[in-house]
Amino acid sequence: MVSVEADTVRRSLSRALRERLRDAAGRLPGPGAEDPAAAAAPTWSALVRAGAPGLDAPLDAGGLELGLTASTAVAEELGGAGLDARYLGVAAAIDAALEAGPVRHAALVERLVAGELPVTQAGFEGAVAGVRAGSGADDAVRLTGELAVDAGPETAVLAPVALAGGGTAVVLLAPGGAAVASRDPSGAPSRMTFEGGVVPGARLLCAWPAGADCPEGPAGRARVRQAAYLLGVARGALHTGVRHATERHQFGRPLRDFQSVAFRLAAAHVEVEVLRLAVGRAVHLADGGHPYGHRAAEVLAQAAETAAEVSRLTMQLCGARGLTGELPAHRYHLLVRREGGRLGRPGELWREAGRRRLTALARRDGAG
Amino acid sequence: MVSVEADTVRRSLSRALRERLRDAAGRLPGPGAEDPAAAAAPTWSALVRAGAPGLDAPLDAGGLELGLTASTAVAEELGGAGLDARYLGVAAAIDAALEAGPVRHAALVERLVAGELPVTQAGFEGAVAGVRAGSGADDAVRLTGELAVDAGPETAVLAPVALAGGGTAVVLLAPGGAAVASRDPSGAPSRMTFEGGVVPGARLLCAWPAGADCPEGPAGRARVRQAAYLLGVARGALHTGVRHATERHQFGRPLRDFQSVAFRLAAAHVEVEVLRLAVGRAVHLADGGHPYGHRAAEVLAQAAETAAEVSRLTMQLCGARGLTGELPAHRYHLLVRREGGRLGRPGELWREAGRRRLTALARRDGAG
Amino acid sequence: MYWYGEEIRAYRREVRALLAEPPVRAELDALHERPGTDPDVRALYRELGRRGLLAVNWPARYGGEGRALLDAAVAGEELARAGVPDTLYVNTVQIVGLFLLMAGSEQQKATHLPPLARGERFASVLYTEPGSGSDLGSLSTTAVADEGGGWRLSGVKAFHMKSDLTDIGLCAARTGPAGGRYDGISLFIVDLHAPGVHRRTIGSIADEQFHRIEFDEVQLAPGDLLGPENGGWPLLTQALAIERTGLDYSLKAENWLAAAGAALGPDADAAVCEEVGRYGAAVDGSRLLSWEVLEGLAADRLDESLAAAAKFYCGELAARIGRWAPTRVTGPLPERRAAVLEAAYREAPGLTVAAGTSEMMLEIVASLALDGLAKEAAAW
Amino acid sequence: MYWYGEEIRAYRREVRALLAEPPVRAELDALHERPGTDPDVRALYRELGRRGLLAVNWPARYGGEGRALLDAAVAGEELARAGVPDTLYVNTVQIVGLFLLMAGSEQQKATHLPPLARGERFASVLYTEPGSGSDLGSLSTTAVADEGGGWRLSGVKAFHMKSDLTDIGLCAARTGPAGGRYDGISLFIVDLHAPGVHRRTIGSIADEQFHRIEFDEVQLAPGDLLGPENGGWPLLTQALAIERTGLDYSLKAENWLAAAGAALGPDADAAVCEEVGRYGAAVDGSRLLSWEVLEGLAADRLDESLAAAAKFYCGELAARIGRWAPTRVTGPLPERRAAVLEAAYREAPGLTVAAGTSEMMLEIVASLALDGLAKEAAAW
Repeated sequence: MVSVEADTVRRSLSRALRERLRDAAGRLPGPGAEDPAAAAAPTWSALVRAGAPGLDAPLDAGGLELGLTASTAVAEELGGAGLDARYLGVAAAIDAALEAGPVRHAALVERLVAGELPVTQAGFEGAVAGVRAGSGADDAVRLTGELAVDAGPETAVLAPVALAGGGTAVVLLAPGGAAVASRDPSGAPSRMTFEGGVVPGARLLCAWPAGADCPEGPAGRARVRQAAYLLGVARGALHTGVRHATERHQFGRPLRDFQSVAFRLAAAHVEVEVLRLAVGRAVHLADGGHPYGHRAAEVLAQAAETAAEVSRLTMQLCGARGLTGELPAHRYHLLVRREGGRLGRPGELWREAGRRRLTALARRDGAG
Repeated sequence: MVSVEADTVRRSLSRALRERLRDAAGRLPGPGAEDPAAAAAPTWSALVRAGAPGLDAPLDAGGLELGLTASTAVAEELGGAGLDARYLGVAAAIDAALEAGPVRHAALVERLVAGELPVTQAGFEGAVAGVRAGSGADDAVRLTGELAVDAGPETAVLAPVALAGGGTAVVLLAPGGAAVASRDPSGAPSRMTFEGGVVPGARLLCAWPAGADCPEGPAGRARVRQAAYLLGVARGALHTGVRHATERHQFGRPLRDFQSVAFRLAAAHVEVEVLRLAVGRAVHLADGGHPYGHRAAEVLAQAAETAAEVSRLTMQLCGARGLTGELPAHRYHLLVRREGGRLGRPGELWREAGRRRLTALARRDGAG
Repeated sequence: MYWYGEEIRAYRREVRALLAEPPVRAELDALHERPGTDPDVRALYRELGRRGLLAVNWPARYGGEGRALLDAAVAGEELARAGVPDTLYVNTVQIVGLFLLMAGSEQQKATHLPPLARGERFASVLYTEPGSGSDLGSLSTTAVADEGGGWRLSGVKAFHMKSDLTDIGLCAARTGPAGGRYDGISLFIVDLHAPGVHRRTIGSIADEQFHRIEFDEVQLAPGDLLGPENGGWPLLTQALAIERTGLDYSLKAENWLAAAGAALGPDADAAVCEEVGRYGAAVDGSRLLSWEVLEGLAADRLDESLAAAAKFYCGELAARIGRWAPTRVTGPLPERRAAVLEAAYREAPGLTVAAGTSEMMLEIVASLALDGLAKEAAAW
Repeated sequence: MYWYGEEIRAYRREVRALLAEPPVRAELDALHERPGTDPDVRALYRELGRRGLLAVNWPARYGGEGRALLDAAVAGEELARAGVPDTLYVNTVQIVGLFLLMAGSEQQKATHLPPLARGERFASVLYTEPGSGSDLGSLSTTAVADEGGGWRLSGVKAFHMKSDLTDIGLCAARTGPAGGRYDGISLFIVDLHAPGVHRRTIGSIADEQFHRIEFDEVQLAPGDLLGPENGGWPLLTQALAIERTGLDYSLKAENWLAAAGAALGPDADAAVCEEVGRYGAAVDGSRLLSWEVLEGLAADRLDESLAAAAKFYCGELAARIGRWAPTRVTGPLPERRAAVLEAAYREAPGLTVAAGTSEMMLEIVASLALDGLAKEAAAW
């Protein structure tokens, strides 16, 4: 795709999505009544109606081939509205399924592009896969281990599995498959337990660089999308905070007129702007065919930390009401928990990026 | 010593020292003209006149045996006035010399208690000693390696050396000894280079737990004293900041009336209070014969970080003038650099303390 | 204070033994089988009350044990460590109870304290309103004097926890002319079972839900007034300060750090050790600060700045640890531990808001402590 | 902006080649043999001026190269990376030069710009006074009109660097009635070699010393007035904003991180890698922000809020890295590298104060950007 168009694509997509997602956001239940699956349904159908699942898929897979430019715009709007991130699982599953070429998983890709299969990503938060794959009958795979999953049984799960022969692959578990699921009433992710259940070998989509050194490909692209989503979360939280601080009065003045509030909001705004520029650059590099693995690691770590920091400020400004349905602040707080570390903790991502940078600096220093 | 007396001892000592040290502080040269050796001289003679070097030494070594209660009071006052920390080297050297019993280094201890030998501590900032000791003729020791030292040639140097047989010992290098010294004009510590120079074996004072697990003994006591010194630095910086923010007006109001300034000073005050309590507890435990190694690691790390944070705030409030002789702020800034990591970086100290705590928590968890 | 004497250590052992008795254990176990909920803990409290674990420092004539305030703090620490949910304890015993002791009439003390001490009745603190959080000077609930020497109370109080099942409320209301912000405020002890009291739950992401209480012309008797009429503000300031030992926050921080630490284990990587080291020292430091406040209260010194400092430090710390702990532990955890850590994350934002926002606390510290520091600095 | 086009890459190669020429190298090497000092770099600048590296974007008729503003930024980046001390460059070219281009009369431009472009004369920014730092509305230097249509300038300006050897100063002074804070201020170009100009050094812990300049009835000609009489304040605001691309701070941050990173090496432990990762992304992010500002300036858009954001972010970052770098590297270092890192530590505190304190920058961002955000939020 041509770079000068990117801004236009993003802008029109964002505008088009915003209205549909506003409806979905309006239908979110308040705290206490949250069933993630039911809450996510309106979001998902809005996205399907907008054709979102295919935006970033290749033309010959039925997609529009608009690249990360398009899928990060969708991700950012979802995060900004405080909505469910299953879209990112679908985009990652399409990337992973296409790694083996256009033919092997063609039927699956078709279903994903058509929006028939919402996908959640699980098990990517640590450097080591928690589920192990042994061989079953024929080319089937026998899974053992546990996975924390925060979606209901109607959602497919994209997860890394450690292969018996070494290395890690990513597997797509269809709903109602090989796992014994238990839903945790406390709001913690449910646990999926694999006790030797068997899945077809075709569900192994591609190799996955666990504990990797700034990967590109499906893993790198998933990082950039997650970063865009968290940029949206940060922006949404900031909007909520600024709006509340403008409307709420204390001691006869709007909250925003207190210097400590104004300064913290201003600093948060600057952080969000820097993140916006950094995500934009990563997208630009990836879609332009340039190296971007280093940037993908960086922007995901930066986005997770910025989203956490901004949402913390917003929760503080919104006070007790931020915990309740009166204000949307709590949504961002909960998304920071759920999505901030989904593809790896910021600390580990920074290490990857930092080691890469130190290697480059040493090379430059040695060169003169 | 009896614990109820501790507060009294501290208070009278602090009072007695404060006036003498104020004189010494008044004689400090401004920025640009700093010769550490010359600047430290009035401080050292004030301390000697007050009998400070012997306060924390045993009675039979000619000291007053007032414990860390006394030496940390001295350390805190020195830090508070922004004065040189060579006193802490002397106290550490006395501790180290007495580890082998009262006899072996009696003459050296006598000189130290009499205040004839200012000592700087060097080479303790990393987990590995930079100087290696091989054997020379008789029981002499042959040193090789490098050491960064921030004192002139009139000062003895207490430093760790890696022993050929494994382990680390601490050595006291008399002025003008085995090293080739080079003074760095940039203000960075000078370098002492050992090219196989020989020191008497008697200069090896005692074993030293390099990269240790919350040591007590001379290393643990040195940590508590350093923490008290940095508590003083934090307090001195806070005083400077509050005073400046009270006197300086901007836009027609004292700086302190701006909410962002007031809040940051208040938060700094709370941090300093918590540090004060923590240092007090460590001193109390050590002087009472209770385990304190864990606390020694913690308070040193905490003190270094608090001093850095508070001095940062004070420099910011004092503006350009804080860099100049017009305000004492710069002294604390420079001491944070020089003394904050002298006995180890906060990060590594926190790791020591954290590992200790995790072990205790696992034990408790297993037990119940 | 760095050192618990033998007497205190002995009392701590005694408390632990009482908490280990089967009826108490049974109630605690039942609680922990329902993670992620907001359970009714009154039965547990009755067991605690029966064992003298609630009103440790109250005089025996009011149902207490007549022990020192520091013993009460020790009991509070042990309750928290045993996993007793603390909201009812803090509100009923530490705030309303202590405040009644300090400012109540003989009649009020004799009536209200014994059932609170026995864990048979419970109390709420009713200051905040939908429109006035930190800025209590803007409260709008009114108590209008009637001919009988009593008042009629009308208005809405909101954002309290457990006030769906408490029996009395310490309530601030306007009794004077509408003009002044701080004049004309009075404090009352209100019977929450009286006609005209309507309660409703406000859903919260935290396990403990919020509630709102609407007063619709609720009749108050002359004896329900606490302290002087129209002179409630100084009393309220005092009442707010005794909320602020920070101890309950410090205990939360300790519990969450312990839960995370046990899950992480002693072989955790260097980065985890560093974080645990830093948080651990801060937790212990927060305890030192809380005990400074308590020692002051025990000696009848109410240091408002120190109390605000303790609330600020302990609240910020607990919130930080609450956010950190669940994200630090990766992979599936035992269910009960996961529930504790996830609940901590959802509870965290409220900790720097309740009992005085962090901003209010800094305001108090700045206005009370900086002058002294400036003088100290000048004297140096 | 994420991507330098081939044209810019070619210009960058050209700049690097010019900086590698022996006369430039010789001057740079001589500088680095005197670490820890505040050397006279005018000879180096003359070499740079001769090669067209100073006034890259100025029109040829004023001695410039007539290139784009972004080319000038590229040249600035390369000068910094080559180790050229930047104070004279920033003050002379980026601030006073650019401001003269924007607001000077034809006569003023023709007189002053060519020697600045050649590195033969140098300029200082003279706003701050001993009693007025951030609060420029309180400045007290006066310029009293005389009969000849000129003024007599009296007062003290302080806390500038390199103003011991500059030739002209952009000076703010009161020309109107003493009443208003912002009215009655005018800007002048002052000849610093004129009679009545007295300069003195103020010792600083940073390598670069501060200076103060006292004006004792210094005679100003009518042509020394820049912009309208008594109408200097809006111009001053503009002049302040063009100081604030943040680029010079971003470059310092980059240099110091590179020096520390090279000393730490690629086998550094995990904690170091984490810190370098975080700082590295922030440095690159600060550059993106600076370039946003520059692109605006290149398109004649002066976005005051964005400029303040860039100064804030870049200044804070450089200060943080300056404090971090020398303490992170342990053990003896090569002398020149140690000198760079120690100097960074001593320079750090000034970076969040000079060219507008961080507090002032946040004030500007808050007052200009939050309204827009609130509207955006409401529209969502």
